Amino acid sequence: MPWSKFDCTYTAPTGGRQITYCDALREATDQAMVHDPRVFAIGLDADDRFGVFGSMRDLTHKERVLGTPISENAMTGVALGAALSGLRPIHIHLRVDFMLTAMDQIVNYVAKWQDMFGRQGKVPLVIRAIVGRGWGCGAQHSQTLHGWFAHIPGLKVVTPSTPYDAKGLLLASVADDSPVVFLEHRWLYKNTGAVPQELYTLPLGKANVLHRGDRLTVVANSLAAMHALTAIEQHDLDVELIDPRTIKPLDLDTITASVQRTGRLMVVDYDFPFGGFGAEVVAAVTERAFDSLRQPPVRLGFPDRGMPSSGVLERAYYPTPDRLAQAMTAMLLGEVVPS
Amino acid sequence: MPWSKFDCTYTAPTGGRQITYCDALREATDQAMVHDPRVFAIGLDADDRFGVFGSMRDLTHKERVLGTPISENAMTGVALGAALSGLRPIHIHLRVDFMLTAMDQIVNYVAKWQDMFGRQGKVPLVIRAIVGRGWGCGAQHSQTLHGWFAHIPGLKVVTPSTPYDAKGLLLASVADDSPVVFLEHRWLYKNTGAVPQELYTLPLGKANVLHRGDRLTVVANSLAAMHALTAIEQHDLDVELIDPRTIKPLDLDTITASVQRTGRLMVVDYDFPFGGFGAEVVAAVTERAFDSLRQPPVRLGFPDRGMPSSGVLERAYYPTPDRLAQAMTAMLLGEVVPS
Amino acid sequence: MTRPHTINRERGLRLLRTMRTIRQASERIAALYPSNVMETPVHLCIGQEAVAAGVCHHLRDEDKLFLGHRTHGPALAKGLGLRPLFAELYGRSTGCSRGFGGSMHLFDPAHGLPGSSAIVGGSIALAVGAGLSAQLQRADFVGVAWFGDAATNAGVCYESLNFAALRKLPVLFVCEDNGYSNVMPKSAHSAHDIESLAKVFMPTVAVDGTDVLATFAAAGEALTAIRAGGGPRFLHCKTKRWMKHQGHEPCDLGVVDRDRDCPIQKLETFLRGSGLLQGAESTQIAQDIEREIDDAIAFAAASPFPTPELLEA
Amino acid sequence: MTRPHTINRERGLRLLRTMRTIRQASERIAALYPSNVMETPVHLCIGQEAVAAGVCHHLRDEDKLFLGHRTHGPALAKGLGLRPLFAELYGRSTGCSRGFGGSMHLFDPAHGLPGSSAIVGGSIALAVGAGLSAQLQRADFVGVAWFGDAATNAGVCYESLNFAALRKLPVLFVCEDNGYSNVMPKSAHSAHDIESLAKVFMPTVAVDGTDVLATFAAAGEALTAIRAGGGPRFLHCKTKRWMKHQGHEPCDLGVVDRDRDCPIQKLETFLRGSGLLQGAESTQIAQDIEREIDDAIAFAAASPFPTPELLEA
Ligand SMILES: Cc1ncc(C[n+]2csc(CCOP(=O)(O)OP(=O)(O)O)c2C)c(N)n1
Ligand SMILES: Cc1ncc(C[n+]2csc(CCOP(=O)(O)OP(=O)(O)O)c2C)c(N)n1
Ligand SMILES: [Mg+2]
Ligand SMILES: [Mg+2]
Repeated sequence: MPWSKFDCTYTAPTGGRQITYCDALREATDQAMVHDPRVFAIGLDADDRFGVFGSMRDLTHKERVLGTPISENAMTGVALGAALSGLRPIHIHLRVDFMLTAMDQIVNYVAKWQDMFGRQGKVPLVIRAIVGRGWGCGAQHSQTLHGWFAHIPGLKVVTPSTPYDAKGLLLASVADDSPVVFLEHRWLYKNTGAVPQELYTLPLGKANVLHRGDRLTVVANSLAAMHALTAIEQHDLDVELIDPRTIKPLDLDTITASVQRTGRLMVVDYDFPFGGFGAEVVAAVTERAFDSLRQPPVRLGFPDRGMPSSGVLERAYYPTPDRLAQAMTAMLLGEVVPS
Repeated sequence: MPWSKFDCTYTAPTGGRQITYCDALREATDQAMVHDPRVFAIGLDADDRFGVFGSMRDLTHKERVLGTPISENAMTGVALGAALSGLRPIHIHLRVDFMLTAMDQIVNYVAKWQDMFGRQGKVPLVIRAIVGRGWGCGAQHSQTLHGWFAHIPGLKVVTPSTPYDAKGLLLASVADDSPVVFLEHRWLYKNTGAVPQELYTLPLGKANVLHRGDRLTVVANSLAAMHALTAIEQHDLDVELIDPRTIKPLDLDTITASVQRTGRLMVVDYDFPFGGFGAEVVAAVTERAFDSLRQPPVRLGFPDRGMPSSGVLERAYYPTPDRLAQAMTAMLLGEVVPS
Repeated sequence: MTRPHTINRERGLRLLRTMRTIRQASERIAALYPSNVMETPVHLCIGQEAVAAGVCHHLRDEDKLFLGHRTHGPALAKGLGLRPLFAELYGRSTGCSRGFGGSMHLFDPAHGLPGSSAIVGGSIALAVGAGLSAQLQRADFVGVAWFGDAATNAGVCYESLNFAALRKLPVLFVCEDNGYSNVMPKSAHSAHDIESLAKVFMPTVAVDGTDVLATFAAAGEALTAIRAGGGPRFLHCKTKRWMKHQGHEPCDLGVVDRDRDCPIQKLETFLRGSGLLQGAESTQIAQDIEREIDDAIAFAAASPFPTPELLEA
Repeated sequence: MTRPHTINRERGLRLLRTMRTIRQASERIAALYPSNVMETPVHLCIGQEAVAAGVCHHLRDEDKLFLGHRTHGPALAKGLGLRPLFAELYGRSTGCSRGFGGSMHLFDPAHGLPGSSAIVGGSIALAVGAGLSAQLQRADFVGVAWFGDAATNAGVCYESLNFAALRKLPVLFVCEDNGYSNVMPKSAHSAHDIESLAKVFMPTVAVDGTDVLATFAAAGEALTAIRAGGGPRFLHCKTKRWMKHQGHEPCDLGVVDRDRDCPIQKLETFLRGSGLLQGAESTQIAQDIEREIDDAIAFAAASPFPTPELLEA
């Protein structure tokens, strides 16, 4: 089952078959399972009629999709044990918040297993989870946490923003011999885009430039990348938009080169603001491209508190394309950036 | 039980009674329990003859020290439930790594409880844990994670570096009406320093300037602060050393003001390098004091991988005062800083 | 376990009133839900009213009840008002959680509701902590853990049972077993039998959770034992969920017979048979409750929304 | 359960040899430990050898054994060599984990040791995952979970028992019950009886874990059932820990009687009584093992240290 033959570096096609982000995930899962009998999926409600918001429905190999009890911690260990015993599991969580019950397994076991034994073994394990705001779901069902997982050595963290990326990166994650945390924003599921039919993998650790521009580099992933793109296009801003696609490994080369050209950096991180991905990008770019920066970098994200439930509070809590556009415009004008 | 009357802002005494960091923690715990009958301690092996490396031995109110089974997740919930029912628990972990089994409770419950209900209630809960390297303990018994906890809204994160701070900050944490994660480095336990006998609390969110200097601002907490101090003193460096004492709230005012004067920033963060505390300080200071920075900020910490066990590998993995001194010297000379 | 029920009129009517309140409030929520006035996921308790009413009638304001995601029934039975409930569902600042919680996160400490949680299982431990607090303070309140059948799969449930039993804490574990975790039947999520498992740790009683007099009696005995210092007790209530796991639609799993399984009908039949309920009393109660619900909804709809400044850290 | 033991000479001597290897290697570690040649915390298995030997003699290289912090005994019994073990304790690049693991993290996939973990309880789930892998691949290997009495308090243990039982996975749960979690006795950490608890999920057998013939017999039966597709089995082995929880010093909890409780002496007495062991054979075995240990230590001491470049991310 040589996975490497599917490696592909071409950029997203602009024409051709258009499918949803959800269908791209489904197709990737299906193709992975068909191509490699070692691939199986496991997760609470992964096998039910809702099929993880549709991303698991009608798979060719249903017999390799297993439901589980509400036992996310042990189930992560089960997935790890299976990965150490010849299989390539995809462990699925309907919400990233439920993964918190499994942090011992994720941080102490999954992430450490290779380092702990001198990197002698493989741990081909993908953990998929849906992230981000729902609809009045409150503090326990709305988290994102990509930067938090990336803090832990031994975990790759992937956050696709487009259908094309969703498919290619999920297949690359399954093909990878180390653990990958694969985070899908619920609000991207219905987005459509061109996606090749055949099996292909995109490199983990390679950013995607979503928009070319000269005066400001905006780094944004997942839903934030799509919002930033909307903001830039609607206001026709001279902004370079970089979607790192994988939070870890992080493609600092692409980001730094862009900042060296534009002289300005903004990170849009739909997550808690302290530390995390946004801080890492600002810190790493400042360390590397200090002399190119013309003004202080800016981070945009959530307030430093748990998510509220009421609609009015949600609308104040979460950034929108409009608010991103305002911030970019202010930054380009050298004004104080509204956060 | 008015705790506020013990608030104290004086800086550490230079003379007077010298006790260890461990004894300072013990004294704080004892005084908290004597002063306020609502305070109790609970933890795996908290009640055994080793008394959490001595920090729990010979307490006046032994009857308020409870051992637990290896059930850290539920025990965190138990502590939270007790905090919501009239008590002020101190939940203790012999190692921060064991807290990972309790992340659902810590992140989804403890941290969110106040935000989730519109900040109507109090959650007076302290979670103490010993952090940092042991001795050949490997990847699962050596983590630090202060920046990781600080990423989560709703948690205060305290990391005392001196006996004086250990006592005053532990008492302040117990006095606080919101959850505090209190992290003690094992290697600081035997350090001695002047500690007043009486009950006093130090403000959470106020940094301590450990060394005055004009040419470089070094931010370092916990063991890193002590190592940085050794480096500065041994090499007589013109460096301002700021120990934030609390990672969250973070005293950016003090740090920024110092960088505005020195023009240079180095963060020594004995933790994983991606995101976290080091990244936050570099990012936040760059955002606030961009024009004052004369050269790129520098971060020093661990390699981005799990801790090894073998002594030779440990000695390469962990920074030392010597390595810090070299890095500071190089930075002051404008050279490339060895990481 | 099938002793003949005995109950006085006042108790009988209180139980009926509570169950009807839960039922009618839930049905109103279901009716309003498609209009999106409530921007929050709801897990309704229709069909399960007997557990809430039967258990909570023994609880005092000081007793601390920790709920999961399926909150409305037990919260109302414990004393939460209809106004603060509806205002919370409407996302208003007058809601019991000031609009920050939504359906899954209800807060009313004055009535012994220190909060509820939408992560399955974890709140069981909080109830044990309340019991520990009572024990350490020599206070006589009780911690009550409220959870579904599938929560018994979460490790935190076992850890909690063990600790409560080890320290003989005043804790009542209430398992509201509707046989499902969303659409997954119990046979797919539990290899164990819940009663046998709980019995490894503490005295356990199983009751018909659609029979309010049975749950009332069993909860009464359990709480008497707990308050007498007898340590924790486990109440396993088999019941039926009439609605889908979440939202306003009826359950389509085909396991509910609304005549056979209705806890309200069961109680009314019993009360009428015993001469404790007469003529149009039941209709009168229903109408009173409708008016209270009308009032609560009017209150909610007229209440101000919370302001974004409240989001400041 | 007390059937008369039957065993042939070859098996008897193999069991003896394994137990002696564990004992002597452990004693050598204890003797060398104060000199700090091994910079790693050690949890010795002296007194518990019968469990390792009895169970592991039924295991094949393909069977996957997941260990906790108390590794040396079962790892040696499963096939880990003395050289890679000692080299790992010495922190050398020739160690089974290349110096990255230390005593608590041993790795030898060729002998069915995919790794061990020092966070109590979690590795139980990994063994269940190995069992799942066998089931999905229709392979006939078995997952073996190895853990102490106190690990039964961790939620992950119950979650693992439930899932293994639900899917009837080929998993053997081995609880090496030495009655203690560090210095905390079982009565302080477990309200439940381990056997009763396990029985809620699967067939469970209790054996005297200081009697290697008893553990050998029970493990044999359990594994035969598992390999025949009978689903998981639980083996509860009561044993004694002769040393302190960690380090080289004898246990000071006063619960061990080294004559009465010695698994090696027990087996030797039986073998001599049955005429299966004669004269100086035992001394000869001990001497052979000493030489192997000498060799392993010489190997370890002469091996290079790992180089820091290996730390690169
Ligand atoms: C740890 C965790 N995993 C998954 C979920 C998603 N979830 C919410 S409710 C639920 C079903 C719970 O079933 P049960 O405990 O029987 O309660 P019921 O809904 O039947 O009242 C699930 C799986 C969750 N909230 N928390
Ligand atoms: C989750 C977790 N909590 C605490 C510890 C610290 N610890 C290491 S071994 C141990 C005792 C384990 O007892 P048991 O499971 O009976 O195994 P034994 O040591 O007796 O073989 C404890 C508490 C840990 N490693 N992991
Ligand atoms: Mg249910
Ligand atoms: Mg033990």
